[in-house]
Amino acid sequence: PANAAELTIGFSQIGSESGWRAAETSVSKQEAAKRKVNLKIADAQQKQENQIKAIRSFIAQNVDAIFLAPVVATGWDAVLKEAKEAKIPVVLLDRDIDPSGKDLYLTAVTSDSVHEGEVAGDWLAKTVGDKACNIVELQGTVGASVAANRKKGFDTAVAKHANLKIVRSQTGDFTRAKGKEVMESFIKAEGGGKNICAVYAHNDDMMVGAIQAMKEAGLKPGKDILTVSIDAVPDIFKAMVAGEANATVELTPNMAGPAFDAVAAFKEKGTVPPKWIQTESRLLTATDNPQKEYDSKKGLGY
Amino acid sequence: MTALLPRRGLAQILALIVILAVDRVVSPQFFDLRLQDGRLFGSLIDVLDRGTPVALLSLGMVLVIATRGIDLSVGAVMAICGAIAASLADSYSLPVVLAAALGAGLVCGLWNGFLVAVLGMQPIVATLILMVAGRGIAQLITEGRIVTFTSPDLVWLGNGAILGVPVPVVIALGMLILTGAVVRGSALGLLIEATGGNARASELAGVGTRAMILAVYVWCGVCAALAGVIAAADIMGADANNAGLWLELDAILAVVIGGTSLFGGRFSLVLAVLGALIIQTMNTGILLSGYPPEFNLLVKAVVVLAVLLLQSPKLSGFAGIMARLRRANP
Amino acid sequence: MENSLDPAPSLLEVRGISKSFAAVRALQEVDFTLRAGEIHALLGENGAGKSTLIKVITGVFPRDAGLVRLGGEEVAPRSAKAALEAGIATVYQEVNLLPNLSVAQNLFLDRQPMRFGIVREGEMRRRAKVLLADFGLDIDVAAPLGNYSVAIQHVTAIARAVDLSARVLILDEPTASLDRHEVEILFGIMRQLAKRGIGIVFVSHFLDQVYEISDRITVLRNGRLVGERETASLPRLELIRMMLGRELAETTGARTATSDRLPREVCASFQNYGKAGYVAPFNLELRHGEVVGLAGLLGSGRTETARLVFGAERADGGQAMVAGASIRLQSPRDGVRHGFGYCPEERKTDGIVAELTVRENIVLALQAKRGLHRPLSRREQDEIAKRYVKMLDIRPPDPERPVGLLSGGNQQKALLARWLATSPRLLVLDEPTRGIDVGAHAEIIRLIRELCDDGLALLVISSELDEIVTYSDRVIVLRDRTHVEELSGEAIDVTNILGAIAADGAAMQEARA
Amino acid sequence: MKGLSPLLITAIVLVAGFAACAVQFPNIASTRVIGNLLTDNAFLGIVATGMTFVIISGGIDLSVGSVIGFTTVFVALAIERWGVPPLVAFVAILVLSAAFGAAMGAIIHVFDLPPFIVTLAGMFLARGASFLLSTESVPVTAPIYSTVSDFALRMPGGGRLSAIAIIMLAIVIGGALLLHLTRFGANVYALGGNRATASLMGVAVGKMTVKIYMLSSLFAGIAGIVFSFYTSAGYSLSAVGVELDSIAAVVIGGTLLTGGQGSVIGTFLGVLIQGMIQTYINFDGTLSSWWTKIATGILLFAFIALQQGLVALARRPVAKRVGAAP
Ligand SMILES: Nc1ncnc2c1ncn2[C@@H]1O[C@H](COP(=O)(O)OP(=O)(O)OP(=O)(O)O)[C@@H](O)[C@H]1O
Ligand SMILES: Nc1ncnc2c1ncn2[C@@H]1O[C@H](COP(=O)(O)OP(=O)(O)OP(=O)(O)O)[C@@H](O)[C@H]1O
Ligand SMILES: [Mg+2]
Ligand SMILES: [Mg+2]
Repeated sequence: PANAAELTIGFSQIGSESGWRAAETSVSKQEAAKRKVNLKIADAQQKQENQIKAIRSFIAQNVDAIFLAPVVATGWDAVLKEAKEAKIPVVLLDRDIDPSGKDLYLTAVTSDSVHEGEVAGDWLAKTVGDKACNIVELQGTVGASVAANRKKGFDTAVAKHANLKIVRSQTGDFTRAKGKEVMESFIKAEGGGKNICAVYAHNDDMMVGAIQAMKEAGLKPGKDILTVSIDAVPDIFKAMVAGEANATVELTPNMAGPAFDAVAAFKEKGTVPPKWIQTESRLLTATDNPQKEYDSKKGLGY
Repeated sequence: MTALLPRRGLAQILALIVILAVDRVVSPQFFDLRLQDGRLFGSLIDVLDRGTPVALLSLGMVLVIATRGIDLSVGAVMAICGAIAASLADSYSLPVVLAAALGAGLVCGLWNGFLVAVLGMQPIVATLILMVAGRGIAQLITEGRIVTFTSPDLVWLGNGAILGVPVPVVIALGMLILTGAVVRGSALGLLIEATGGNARASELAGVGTRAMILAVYVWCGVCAALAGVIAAADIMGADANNAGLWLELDAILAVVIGGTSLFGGRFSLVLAVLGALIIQTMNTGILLSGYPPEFNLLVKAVVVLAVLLLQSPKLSGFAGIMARLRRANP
Repeated sequence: MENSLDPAPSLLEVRGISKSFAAVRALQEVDFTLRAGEIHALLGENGAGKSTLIKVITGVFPRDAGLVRLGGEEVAPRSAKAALEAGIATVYQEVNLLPNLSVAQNLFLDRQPMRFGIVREGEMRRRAKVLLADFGLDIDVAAPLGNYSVAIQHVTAIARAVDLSARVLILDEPTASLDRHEVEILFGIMRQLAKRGIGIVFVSHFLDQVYEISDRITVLRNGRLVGERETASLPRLELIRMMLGRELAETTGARTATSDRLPREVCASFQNYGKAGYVAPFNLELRHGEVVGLAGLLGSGRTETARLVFGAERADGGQAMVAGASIRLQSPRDGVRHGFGYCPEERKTDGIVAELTVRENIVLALQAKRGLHRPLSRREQDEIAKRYVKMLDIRPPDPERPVGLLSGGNQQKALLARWLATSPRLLVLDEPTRGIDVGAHAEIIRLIRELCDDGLALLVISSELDEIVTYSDRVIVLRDRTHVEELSGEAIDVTNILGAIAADGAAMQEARA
Repeated sequence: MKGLSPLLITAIVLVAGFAACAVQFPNIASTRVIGNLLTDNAFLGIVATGMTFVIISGGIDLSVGSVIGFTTVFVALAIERWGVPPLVAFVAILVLSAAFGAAMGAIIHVFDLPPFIVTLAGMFLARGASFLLSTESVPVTAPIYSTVSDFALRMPGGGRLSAIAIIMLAIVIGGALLLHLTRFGANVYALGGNRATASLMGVAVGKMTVKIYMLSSLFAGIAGIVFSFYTSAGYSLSAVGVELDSIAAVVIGGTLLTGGQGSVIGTFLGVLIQGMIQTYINFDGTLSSWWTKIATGILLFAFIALQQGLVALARRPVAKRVGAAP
């Protein structure tokens, strides 16, 4: 039985498509260092096939546990079965996988991205009250499950209020540049932005781009147009401090910490953790001391 | 100017007009223009502004393709140079920042040119190497985060305006004129076309084909660097993960829509830029249309095919279509 | 079949064919009749429309008007493949087959011997060997065709067409790059085929060959039919008049006038110059106002010598000197810098840039020599182009036409113009008259002399010994990649040259025996 | 003296690379890793085989990645949602993808358009179509899937030669036979040598073009099915960028992008070289996202440079054949 100090854990990370992802990687390393875990990170460059390859090579190296931040919900059965045969526990980080494989992993440390969308929607509904409000939505990458879930959660929340209406929805690919470009077109298409009451973005990066677009169009983001987005990256707090952003829903980059603990407990004492360790989806607004949030997040590698 | 825009521009201009007309249909305000904070504001300006990076890329790409090459690394080079500019922006003056970024682009171009011209690698794999590694280098510079800056000079480069026209558009126009002047004002254009048309024969005629190839990759690198700086200036930050992602394909597409053959030879700078505008006009139209994003790629595919069919040598534009129709029912 | 009583039924009938390329009317209402079992020469100047007529017949180009009958039945093939299936086999003028495929694959492309859907490689090679043996070739048929000389490629193309056992065989300038011996073999085979009732169309600019082999002659000029005659009853001068539409100035006769001029200054000299495995080291002096001819069999190293002299290939020993000073000669650029020029023998791959215009092709070398920073203005370019188009009578006389659309002979002239425009001190011409019509042939020979009289040094390769004898002041004979003999003055005649070449042939025959 | 053939050199480079990796990570030298290499790159090997035909014929096919993506989604939906029996779904998608390739080939030939761009449009179209089918990933639970993914020949040393690896090997071998031993294959080379000449020599260029792109798309369809076995799911974003990977594999394998030269076996070696690079990086496991990319680039460069250097060296003594002049 391995001693926690000698644990070698393989982490199949998706890639580094966003600041949040970079932060997750660097926080994982910090957490591993804290616990003296030998963490091997394989970067999949956004490809599931690379993740499967990485897991296979972890199995071949006989690691003590495997962390997997799955790029997509399906398609893990075969490779997880192999891990199981090799008696290597697998912990899912950050996203869940499809139900057919529940017995194939030890636990999942994730947030609920549908819930994140709901939190965002509820905040907007509460803030607007019963004024009519036209919402434009900046979606994540088409096909990405987070994007679909964050849309679903938000839609559910908004559907409960007749005065809220999503008038335009287009993908901004989770990036600042596309967020800005798409917002520019939304503004043009909605009477110079006069018809828009709020923007919902599936991540903060797109929102930062959208804020720039609004400012360049002579609009006042945060006042003329409300903003709500997800992730809680440092730059969105900067915007909040400047009064240009209203709300964000936090997605913690520290998924690995709880996972290490669960693995350590499992290896040492045989404690089987719950199937789902849900991380909190905190709502953060201008009233939650954004400056402090900014300072605390700045050094995390976003 | 005839040297820049040969007779064959007709199909492209027609395509642009048709797409503009469609845009007007999906978005009635498409042609509206107003002045906003000393800057023109409207969808047409968006097309020009957003089209700038690809237009700049296509300026370099068209020369590379004219020599029978291809440069897949331009997107990655954009990311590298944007990252460099963003990291230096708040501590150095604009000229230094620009020199560093463009210098990096030049080095990238030299590397590509070295692999192709000196080592004789096939352009597509030679530049694939930098396409893969280059984005890594950019991320190394930014450590995977979005490096933001506040330097007003650099921000102006992305968001400022000269006489109401966005600065990037002015830069792209300037680069077009500069490239045109260099290429057509010297013998470069002829020698590049000869190299692309028949490298062996050109070599035997005393043309320094290696030097030509090296030169076009370098220029392509510099153009990509400029595009990268502008893309970074636009969002006031360098996003090494996404800047220029897949833009190499758009740039190649622009060049081909501009009528330059992927087998090298004859090229046209103006038409390549026009190709970039056609692509952006289509993209902006898609965004304005309000269709769900699942349709974006389908629309793009159909438009691209239609534009290409317009200029198919077999149809030779509208003239060909008309001639065929006439022949079909006399 | 109809006409079964006619001793020589018409096999292929072409009536009223017209074909235009945009503004160029390449063919206008051309008639042409080929009888079974005859060898019919199709003649005309460069650009007269011979190749176009052939391509229209075989459906490579769609025709604008007219009809084609084969054995009395109307045919309208829409591609070379369809023509083949209809029974017309063709060796096109510019085809060098596919250099990337093996010789055997080239011979049997699309008709390989098969078993169970699989190509019988061994059987194919065996048959290829047999087929080429008929042409006196004994080569490795598994090697890529591109490894071999133009001549061998041409023989392969002919062998392929002959073996297709079609009713009509069309050969567009098959002999342009063959030497005497191979031509004789080809003629033997053509006669055999004709005897079997196959109709053969033969295009050539060598009138001797035409008189030797053909039964009848059809002449085209500017895309129109001039006439059809029995070869036996058509005097040579009359034929030339039909082709050119005018008399031809007398061109034959060796150079005599120049031989008594002042001793000539050395232009460039090469000592012990050579490259291992390429050409044995040689000494060569080229003088202003002098033509040096290079003679030898195919593969004897003439082209290699030319490339070394120009700088297209790097020597691994010896030194090159210009005006008494040793020079660096590592690349074509170096050659061009020192005032050398080189017209390569494979004009399509090594010469023209097909897509560029005649003007651009003509100014290319001059521009490369001047460098980037001193571009020729458009006006200068136009002037140069116009001057040479006129001087060399390039047709059509439109400098803005892509050179690839010109007929072969005119492409050759454009190449020559490219080098003349650089006002070179030394010009190396590798087979400058290949594929050139009688008129232009005479002109080019006249030009070579003129250039020479203007003080240019010339190194000329030609497989036509008559031609070499006509203009050379000295002739160097090569054998097995070695310079074996130098003839000058009175010694230059066909017999002597043949003797020098044959020394080897005799030796080889002995070795074989 | 005959120099080493480029193919042999590529193989030597591969083995040398493998040995070098094994020295650093002894675990690599196991049948398990080799089995994984074949399984993980099965779909790549299949598309790259099809791509080899296209590239040798002087074309290029950028649509293959999207076709794989579309295939996975289509198959998953057909089996799971529309209740189509798996085998019927497979046949349907193969017919569909072959037709798609044929259409691209026809457009390329009839309108004389550059393949790069036509297939780029095809890439957009296939990816867009898969978005329309489903943006979510669809798990496949049909029993055939678990049967296939469980099936494996055990190799000595614990390695598994999986069903999809076997499919890939079969396709590579089949592709090699088709390319090198049939008339079709010879015509592919002819087209790549020179289209116009091939046409004059009687090759039906149009039909060939259609067939070649059809073959490539068909193989992409098969790769898509294999991919769906591999992941037991259909996902619209799967196999993004695979076109470039497969082009790289083909080119590393010694095929000229200008057409006319190359081999399927070379491509297979190219696929393995790429897989090696990945395995090495995975084994190292200390590389950040960016260093992963940089290292991939450097290794790619090293392999190609080494291979080209060796090929150039092997060609050095240019003893040109002096034939028997008649
Ligand atoms: N594809 C083409 N497009 C445009 N013009 C063409 C084309 N092919 C030939 N021509 C033109 O048609 C005319 C006839 O050319 P053709 O090749 O038939 O001449 P030819 O008699 O075979 O000459 P040569 O003896 O030099 O081979 C020329 O003026 C040529 O420029
Ligand atoms: N009869 C032959 N059999 C085999 N190979 C030959 C033969 N003739 C020439 N070759 C090969 O073809 C290539 C090209 O020949 P090369 O150009 O040197 O000939 P050349 O002396 O210049 O004659 P020409 O220019 O008249 O063709 C050489 O590599 C030579 O080995
Ligand atoms: Mg001809
Ligand atoms: Mg020669």
